Amino acid sequence: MAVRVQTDDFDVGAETKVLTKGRTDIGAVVTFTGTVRGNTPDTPISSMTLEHYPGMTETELERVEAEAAARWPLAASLIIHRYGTLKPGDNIVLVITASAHRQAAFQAAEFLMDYLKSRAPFWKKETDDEGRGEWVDARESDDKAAARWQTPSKVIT
Amino acid sequence: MAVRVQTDDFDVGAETKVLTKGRTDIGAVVTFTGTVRGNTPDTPISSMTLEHYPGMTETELERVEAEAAARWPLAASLIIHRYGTLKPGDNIVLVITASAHRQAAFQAAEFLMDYLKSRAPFWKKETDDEGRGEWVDARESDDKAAARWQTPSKVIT
Amino acid sequence: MTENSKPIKLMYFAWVREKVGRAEEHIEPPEDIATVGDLMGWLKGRGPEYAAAFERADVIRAAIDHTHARSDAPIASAREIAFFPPVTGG
Amino acid sequence: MTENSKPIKLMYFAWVREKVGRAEEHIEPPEDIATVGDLMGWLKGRGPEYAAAFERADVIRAAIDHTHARSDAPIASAREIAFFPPVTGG
Repeated sequence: MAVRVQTDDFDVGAETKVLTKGRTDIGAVVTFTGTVRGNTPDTPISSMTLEHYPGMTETELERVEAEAAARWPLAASLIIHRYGTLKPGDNIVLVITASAHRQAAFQAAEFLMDYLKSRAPFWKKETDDEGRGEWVDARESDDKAAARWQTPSKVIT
Repeated sequence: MAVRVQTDDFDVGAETKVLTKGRTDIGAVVTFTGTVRGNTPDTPISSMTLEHYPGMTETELERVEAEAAARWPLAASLIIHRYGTLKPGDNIVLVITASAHRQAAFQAAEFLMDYLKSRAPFWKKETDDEGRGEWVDARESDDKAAARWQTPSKVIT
Repeated sequence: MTENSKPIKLMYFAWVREKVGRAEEHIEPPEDIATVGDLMGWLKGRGPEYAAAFERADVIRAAIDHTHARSDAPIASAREIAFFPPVTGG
Repeated sequence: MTENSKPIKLMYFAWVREKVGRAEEHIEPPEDIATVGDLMGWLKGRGPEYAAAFERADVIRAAIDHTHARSDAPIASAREIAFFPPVTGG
């Protein structure tokens, strides 16, 4: 169980090794890596800048991770999210889940991604190849993806 | 799109790098690693031997991979399955799926695992700490997991 | 100054920050500003940059002391309130 | 020898292999053995090791020339037929 918010890149292989080293109770490890798309005819993006809300980001990611651990029998988990300016092909986010069985690992990883996409305070600004910056709009499909887990979100009302 | 059946170990980080190197059309990479559990009170397994059907194994894995590529817009995929004698903690199987969007990558990886578990001709024999070997029984839950994709399997009737 | 009118730290992110023209500030809203929604309405009246930032108030999200908060959430005990567009991380 | 009775390569895996006591063999079944199911029935009569291996014939799976085949699949054109327990890889 760990959460890291950083500008540095991460190494999915190294992080997986650290998480599973010496463990024989793990049967399944799922990793999700989100990367910057761009520089293609469809998406002429030359860079992406991620802004976040220090303090709240860590709180929300820890909450999301604790929620996953409460719902599935996880042996280990990790969330790393980068911020700052990234280029096409660069890593953005890493989620790793480890469990005795594959269904728990898969579901927890999907949940973590859906949930952090709808709750973690990050905002992406894309800069195109002519230097024009534009904030990325939230996708309704991401809210729907989070809603399918039907969990009461922590919200002040 | 590649399939490998081997006794050697694999490195999830290195394989991911090879698959995604220089690509800026990929937004999501999912990896699944299956490992040998054992040497715990619940599962006093000291080793596991995987037998397979050379020739048919490759054919089935390629078929499974092609089926996934037909169902989801995958930018890249990889299946590695080991055979031979393995110890608790050792890697057994690696599946990597890469796509522009995370849902496709997640679903394709789950599909590949469910499908290869019900079709790829591998058989596990567990050896306990007293040297007794026993063939692992197929789990009904694995057939159910494969059935949820509701795809007509390639079967001679 | 009554207890209700102690200064609150406001933080702005993404295009809300760009439109307001600052990342944070301390404010002392009037006592009748009871909720997040009230506060957005009050901020709108503070100048054209605020009016522009909070024009689409329905899409702006808020957090009170690092926790997501709805428009009807009370702000009486808040130390820090943040306003931002829907999140787009991951 | 008629065309139907050309030798077929049989392969056995996992506990089917262990019970039969060999990994592969070539056989020439009689002409009235038309399906995978027929073949399992015929093999059962070849000796106690085959009887033990195919005792639970309903759980044994088969493949014809590297493709999964049901019990009612015809074997007329088969070059290689494999018998094995339900797979447990992954």
